[in-house]
Amino acid sequence: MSPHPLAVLLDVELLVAPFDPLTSLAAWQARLMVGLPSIAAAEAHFIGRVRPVTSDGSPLEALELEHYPGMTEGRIAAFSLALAHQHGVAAVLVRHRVGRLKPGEPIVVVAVAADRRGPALRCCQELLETLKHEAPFWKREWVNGCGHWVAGNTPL
Amino acid sequence: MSPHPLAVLLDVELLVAPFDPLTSLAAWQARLMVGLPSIAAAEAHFIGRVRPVTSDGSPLEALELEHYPGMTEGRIAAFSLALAHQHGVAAVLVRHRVGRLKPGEPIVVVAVAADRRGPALRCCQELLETLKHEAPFWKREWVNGCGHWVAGNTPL
Amino acid sequence: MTSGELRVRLFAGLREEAGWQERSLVHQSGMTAAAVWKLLNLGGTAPPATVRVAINHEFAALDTPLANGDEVAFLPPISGG
Amino acid sequence: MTSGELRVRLFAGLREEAGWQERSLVHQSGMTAAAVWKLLNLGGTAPPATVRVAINHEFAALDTPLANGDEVAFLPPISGG
Repeated sequence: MSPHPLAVLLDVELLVAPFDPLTSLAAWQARLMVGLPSIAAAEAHFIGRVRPVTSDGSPLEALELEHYPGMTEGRIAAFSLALAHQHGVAAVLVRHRVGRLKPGEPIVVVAVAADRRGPALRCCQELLETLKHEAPFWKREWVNGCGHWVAGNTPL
Repeated sequence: MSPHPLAVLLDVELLVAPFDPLTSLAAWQARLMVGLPSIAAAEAHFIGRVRPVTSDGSPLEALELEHYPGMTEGRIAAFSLALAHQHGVAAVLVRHRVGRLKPGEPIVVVAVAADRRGPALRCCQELLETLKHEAPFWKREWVNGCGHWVAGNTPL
Repeated sequence: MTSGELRVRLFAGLREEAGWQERSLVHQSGMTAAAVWKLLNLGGTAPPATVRVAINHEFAALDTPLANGDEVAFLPPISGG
Repeated sequence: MTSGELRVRLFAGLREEAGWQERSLVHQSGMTAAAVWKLLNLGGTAPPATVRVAINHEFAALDTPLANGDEVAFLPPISGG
């Protein structure tokens, strides 16, 4: 595989219902077997889940994730493709929940397949940061029936 | 969960037969559900597979991985624990093949669970580099029935 | 979308403060997102510095001239992932 | 392991060059891994700079004094993961 493949397998989806990250990853790996010209020797994944407490430490009832239909998917696809080209990786997977999530539920899965570990790891990490800062999502924490919009991102 | 948990769930094993990384990850996640005091909101994974070509570009028949029984597991456990404490992560999984591997077969899985994405990603990356340079493994590439010991590590 | 019209969208906290999520406006030549904000009385004379503007699903500057049929959105600080 | 004895192990390319993978030696006071290398005629007067030494499964220096029952191993450059 060339370090700068011309084609990137890009797979971005927002999900309205609970999902199992490893099932998403298994389906993605199966698609890579068919879609990539050669085996990707390196794969980096990240899974994010809802914390059981709010940003100020109260027990969380639920986390609500609002998005901008159309723009959110569009932005994610655009910067995923740009980062994939920049790092010379072969494939990118993004699954992100929207709607109402319970503590412990998966929010996000990012996966990157590449020929080498460096590009796979760096692209995964950078994609995750970009997702946090450039994809239009808004979080509302629910505690005892009251919702509060979260002002910024969780710290690194 | 405290950013510096006192206990780290450490899980290191060398495998003599082909394995499925996602099955290892699923079993690990199930153990975390039981073993961790609180949900780990961030998980970073890395999967490495055998490249179909040798370091000089010939089609690879098989990759042989020799290790030092006892020392290899011991070194991996020691630096995994040290890195886990250093980064304040909750759990580390390492699965590494030994023996004769075919192109495309998984060689290594590293997974790290933590409360935040930064420690999970950084610990996973550093563990992988340490594994490459401090765990006694020796690779022999087989091409047309001839084996050649690989002198160093694959580039990042 | 009808020519001569702008669609305006609000999200999250901004939507709840304003009490609506989507409106249509007659487009007037030279109109900008900043002008739309004032016209719709969304608060003060301009959006707070933390509010970002999107035009047709792309981030844009407050003073970008709008075109007929544009969708302009005001986005409170992103808190994703 | 018998007291008064050292066990010596070779791996990968070193093992194949030497033609053996494990040997026992009588331990003599003050013996080091460097002395073992010479005594067993493993090549030259000392191991190449790229060869690492392990004593009882821990990396160690060439001139570390060995003790009765120690396992000393010569490790060619690691190429893991």
